[in-house]
Amino acid sequence: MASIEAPARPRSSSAVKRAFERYPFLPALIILVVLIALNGWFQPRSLSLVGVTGLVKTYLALMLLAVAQTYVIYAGDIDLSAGAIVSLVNVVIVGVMAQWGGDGVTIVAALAIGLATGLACGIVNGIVVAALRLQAIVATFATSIFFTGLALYIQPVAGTPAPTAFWRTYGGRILEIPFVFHVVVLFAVLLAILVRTRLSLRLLAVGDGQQESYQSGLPVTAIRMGGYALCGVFAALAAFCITGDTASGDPLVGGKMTLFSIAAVVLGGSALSGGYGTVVGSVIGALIIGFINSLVFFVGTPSEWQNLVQGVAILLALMAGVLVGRRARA
Amino acid sequence: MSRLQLKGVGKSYGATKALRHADLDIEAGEVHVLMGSNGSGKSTLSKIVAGSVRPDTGEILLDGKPVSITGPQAARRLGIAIFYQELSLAAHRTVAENICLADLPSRGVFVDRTALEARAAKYIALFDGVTGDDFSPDAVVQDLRADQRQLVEIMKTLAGEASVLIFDEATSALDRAQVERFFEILRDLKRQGRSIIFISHRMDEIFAIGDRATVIRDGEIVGSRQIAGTTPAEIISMMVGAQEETATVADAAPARPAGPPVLSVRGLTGPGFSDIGFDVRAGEILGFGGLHGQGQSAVLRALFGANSPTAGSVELGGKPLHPKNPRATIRQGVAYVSGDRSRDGVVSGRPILENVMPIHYLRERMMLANPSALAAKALPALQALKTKFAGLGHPISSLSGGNQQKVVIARWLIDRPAVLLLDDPTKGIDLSAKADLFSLIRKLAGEGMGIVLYASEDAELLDNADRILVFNGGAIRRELTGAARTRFNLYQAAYEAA
Amino acid sequence: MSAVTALLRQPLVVALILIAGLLWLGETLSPGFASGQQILRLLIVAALLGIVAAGQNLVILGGREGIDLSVGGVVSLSAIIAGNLMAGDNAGIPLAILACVVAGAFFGLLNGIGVTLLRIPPLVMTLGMLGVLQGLLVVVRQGIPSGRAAPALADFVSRTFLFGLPGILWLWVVIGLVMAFLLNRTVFGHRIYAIGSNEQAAFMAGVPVKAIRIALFVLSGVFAAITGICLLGYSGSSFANVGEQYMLASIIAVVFGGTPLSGGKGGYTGTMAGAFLLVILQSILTTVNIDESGRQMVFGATLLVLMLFYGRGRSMRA
Amino acid sequence: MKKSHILSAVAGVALAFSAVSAFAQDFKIGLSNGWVGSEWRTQMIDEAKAAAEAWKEKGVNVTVEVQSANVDVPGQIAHVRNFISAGVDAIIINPNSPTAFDPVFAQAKEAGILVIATDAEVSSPDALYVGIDQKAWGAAGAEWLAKTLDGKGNVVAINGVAGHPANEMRVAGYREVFAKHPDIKIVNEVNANWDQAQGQQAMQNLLATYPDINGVWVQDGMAAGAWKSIMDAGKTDSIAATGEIRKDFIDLWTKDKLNSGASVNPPGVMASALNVAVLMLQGKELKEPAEAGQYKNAMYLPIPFIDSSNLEEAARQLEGKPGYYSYTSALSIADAEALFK
Repeated sequence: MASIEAPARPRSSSAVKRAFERYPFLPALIILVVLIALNGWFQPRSLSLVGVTGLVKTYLALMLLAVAQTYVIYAGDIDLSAGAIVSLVNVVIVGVMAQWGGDGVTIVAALAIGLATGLACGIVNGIVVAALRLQAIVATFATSIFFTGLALYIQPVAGTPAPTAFWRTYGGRILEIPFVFHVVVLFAVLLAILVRTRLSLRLLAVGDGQQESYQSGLPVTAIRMGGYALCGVFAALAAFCITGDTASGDPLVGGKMTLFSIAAVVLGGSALSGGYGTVVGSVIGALIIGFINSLVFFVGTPSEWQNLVQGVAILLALMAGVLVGRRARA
Repeated sequence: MSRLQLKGVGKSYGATKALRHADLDIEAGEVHVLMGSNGSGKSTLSKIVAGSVRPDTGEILLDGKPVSITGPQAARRLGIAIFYQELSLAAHRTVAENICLADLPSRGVFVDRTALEARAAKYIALFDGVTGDDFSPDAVVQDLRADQRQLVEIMKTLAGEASVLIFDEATSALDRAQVERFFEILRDLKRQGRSIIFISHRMDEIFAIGDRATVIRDGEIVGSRQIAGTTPAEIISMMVGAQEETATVADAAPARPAGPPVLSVRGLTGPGFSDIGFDVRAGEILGFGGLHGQGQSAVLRALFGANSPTAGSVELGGKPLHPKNPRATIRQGVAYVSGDRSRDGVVSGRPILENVMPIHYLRERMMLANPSALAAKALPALQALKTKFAGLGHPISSLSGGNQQKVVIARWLIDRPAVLLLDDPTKGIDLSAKADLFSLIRKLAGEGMGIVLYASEDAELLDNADRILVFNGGAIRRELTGAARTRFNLYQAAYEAA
Repeated sequence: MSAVTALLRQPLVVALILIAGLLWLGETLSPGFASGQQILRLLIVAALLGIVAAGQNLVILGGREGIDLSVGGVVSLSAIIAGNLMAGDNAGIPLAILACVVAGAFFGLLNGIGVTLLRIPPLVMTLGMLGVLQGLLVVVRQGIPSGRAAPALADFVSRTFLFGLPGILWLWVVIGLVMAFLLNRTVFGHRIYAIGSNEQAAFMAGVPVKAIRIALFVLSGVFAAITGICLLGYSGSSFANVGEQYMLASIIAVVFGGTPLSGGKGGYTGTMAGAFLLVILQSILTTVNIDESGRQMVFGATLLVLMLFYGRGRSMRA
Repeated sequence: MKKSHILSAVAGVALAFSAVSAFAQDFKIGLSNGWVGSEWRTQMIDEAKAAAEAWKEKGVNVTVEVQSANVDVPGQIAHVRNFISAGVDAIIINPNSPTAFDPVFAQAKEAGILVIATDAEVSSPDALYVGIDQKAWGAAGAEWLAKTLDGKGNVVAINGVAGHPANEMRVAGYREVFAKHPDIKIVNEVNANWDQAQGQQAMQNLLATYPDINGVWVQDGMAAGAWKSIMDAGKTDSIAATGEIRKDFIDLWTKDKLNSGASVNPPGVMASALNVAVLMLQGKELKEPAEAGQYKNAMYLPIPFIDSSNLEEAARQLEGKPGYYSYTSALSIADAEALFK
């Protein structure tokens, strides 16, 4: 009784297909491994402990922001304000730390306020997009302008320093292991926990079809808001890393990261239309962007060509990811 | 006391009254059938009960108490579950996840996978043996066949453990064994005292499972009958109304027109069919029969260029036809009407005029679209089908389903094609529209067009086709001509082992 | 009464009412804002945005999440090519226009091919293309001296050309008429709406879906290139990233004009009003003497409020 | 010629084993520029490259590695990390942020790398600033404007990117000057993001709103845009506005006899920084330690000023250069050596 005209796809048979279906980030992983090898080939020291630590420090924020973006994209939405939230949280926590002094308790309090700020921004986006039903792309662009304005209001000039204790910790070591690696482990645990939550599953279901999910009895508006809230929280975490790495407040620091975070999500094999993807893929996507950027320098690209080569490489990686993923799953 | 009562429930979409002042009682432990042509308001009524459509007027009582159903979630809490005709599945999620989606078993914020699998397994087990190959709890829904998806939607509905269950065309893609199993489950639910609203267009199913039938016409409840005390004929006349007669074409077997074939197919093979060969002569209506989904649609779509055939040859009027895409075949004079008009036919939101013209644009290689010149071409085509519409500039979505389909068909009438491929064209349109359509088809054949008709309703096929090719498993199993075109022969050929 | 509410649902009417309201507000806040000369200047700026938005409008109308984030890059590239080719000389204008249009069409073609033949989602494809264009700008800028607008071009953009209006406004009016004709009176236009509204049905009716979608991206590139040339005339010389501001602004202009991002409905007349609306809003904020932070907050919040008048998604409960 | 080939071959070998710096007179210097939005930056890099080339005559082999791209602050931090990985001797950076590089400069210092910032000051104690005082730069334009207006009148300011440190320092500079002139009223300050078209647009709006403007304080390329609006409005004679230093503008200025004055931020600052860096890498010590500025790590270079008195001279220097070329000046090797013991 095979119904041919139904858009059912042929059953996946081979192990490769199943693997690609289960782990949509495999093409990205392959690209990443190749990039790492090339980096090591052209500049062996880039793969030394110092080199890798530096790379993780630099791109941890983008990884977190890509994950933030992923939760929104799960549900078929998008957040163009993610980078602005990073900037806002960055100036908020630096401001709080500067105001109250830089001791340990204050730092923790500042981080808590930062998380709350990120969460609040996420909820605002959620209200605007899910509850007021504005179109996500333009609405979050509008909120990004608003958040940037708020960041400029809090700190009109880049440059308030973060307390030394804060960035020394971030840049330092605990038990002889660079602090950022501890962060990476915590990050991995957090993602592993989130994958198992109801919210993750429901976000993906909503991404498969809002109307269907609503008719099935899912609280779609609340779920989408949950995605934006989670995005806000992860954007705040990204801001912590940026603050640790830059040791200062800058009301514009995250602006350019938004589009990269979207590119990272797509590189990681998630569908922009929602319903399908992984956070691990987005982390890999962020690393791909990082390795492309450093590789472009290590192969000795003349300075005026660096932006172009990066742009072309990222476009090709995006296309390769989409094409390979589709072919492998087909 | 009634389990569910609707009092004066009404719903309008703009100027269209989808449902007017509907009163309905559903008892505990009954299967209550809703009958009515498409667009009569059955689905609207179901969705109002299930909370996904907001009624304008009226009230709903559950066990005698008025309830406010604020949304699907609220409906579920009140014990109402619904099977949506258009399904409500998450394509990238697994079968098990879909079954439990609305009410995920959880521990704290986490999904309780073990409980989820267990609960899903309970409902999957109900259909043991009829789910088909490759059906498993962790299969991804988008990889499933249409019938399997429909089963998942049924399981999902059952998993609501509701006291009122609504099944809106839940059997359209299922095979006999699946339908029988489903009916066993429904009988079981009935014994448990649950109330079931059952919607289907298949008369035999209605008489097999229903206790009572309520007929809706044009958004109004016409009346209710005990199934035991009524006949299909009575139900149909209630659906159609006294003023309209179902026009049926005379059952005389016409002589096969002479002359060379307009369409000649040899050894056509592609996804879902193999080695198909037949001829259609000018003035002939060739029927495709058999159970649903045996390759009939796939062959028609391949001839039209919508699916690519892998082997075989096709000749149109003696010249080779390469069906590489619809654009190419349309230019050569092939026409195709799909039963799935919302997917393949209607450009929703656009004016009727724009919906009639695309074929003319292509055939005439037009660049400019002058509305008054176009209207002169469009109006006769629409009138030939007795299409009811307020103006050519009105959006097609303002029309009823049957009239939308007439607009889609009308687009082929401006420049006459040599061959008309009809792929279950009457799916979901009402009886009078059907009659208009078939009388037109007969007329077109009389004017020398070659017509291939696939109809999922056997009566349509037997009444209208001059010759019937019966499909099974992607191949033509038998040809019925002349007096051999009987329901008995059709069934026999359809169920023959492949 | 219902006729009035129906009228108020028309995006164009909404935009015009909002324009009038904002002009009144601007005049109240800083007298002279709504003077004829000032409105004319705002219209020139709006024309620049409106011409990019024409291409954006087409891509969005074509549906399937159509969007072109690369327009900003094309605008910049075109301004630079034009500046270098005319180098302050009227004789260079024809060649410059030709080169810019070819370049715009070329990058639009690449976008179109990526989106249709390789089936890369438009947002991703054009975002990647934006990165490439930004890189290309750096290369072009570093190698070749950047040029200057030809005097005739500068005059065309900002000096009176005909009946008291500068040439660019006439150009905009012509583009508006051409777009209206294209969308309503040509087969191509009907096909754009058809693929935007129901791509599968359009395909089954013999519409060359891929070719049309590619054409839309090409047109978007061409309109962006024309904007780049006009922008050069407006500012006199070309410089990198000059077009960046048009990327999201063009999308907002389209949305304010009543074309939803889902495509298949809407038109360009609204977009023209939308572009003017956005420019007035930005202009009011520039003239009001508040901090940049305040300006941005007010701007963001106002955009959100204005969006409430348009394109709200349907309620899931019918 | 042949010698330099051998030298560069040696440098290549040295590069390969750069962990062990074999020759004291072989220096590898990384140049980082985080924004390529203007010709000024391009000229800055080109002049720095030329300055490195000039050291060859002195028998010092200076190789430069350039990372010049549009990046955000994290992207430029990545530049520095790439330089650390590549094992350079010194890093000269035109930084996108004053404070954000503290941690990464600390790492560079740990790796034994000399860090010099130019064009914009940095707060890091591990780096040195060689460049102009942006506040003084802003003040210079304001002084000229105040003098030209005889200490009274309505002034508007068109600024760069809000929140950008160089912009804010310049703003502080002009505000301080105008505050000393009670009859000068700043009627509005707007941001046009160092974008010529936006500068033009902002000026248009301002002219429409404030018909009685006497002076405009505007920076860099936006000045050309602002002047265009002033000229379009036919107010060339009644308004004094600061100008900029590209040849195009200088020519226009000369031709139309604009009432303008421009403080010069020469693109040669990076070349100056490079000369200082090489001398420091050679182990020389500064006569006066660099302790100027708010971060106590700055070495300020002189700020030339162009007004009607020396316009011709500036025009002469730019003769034959392309239109985008900026008036420049830099410390020569000899000038730099004079600063050292």
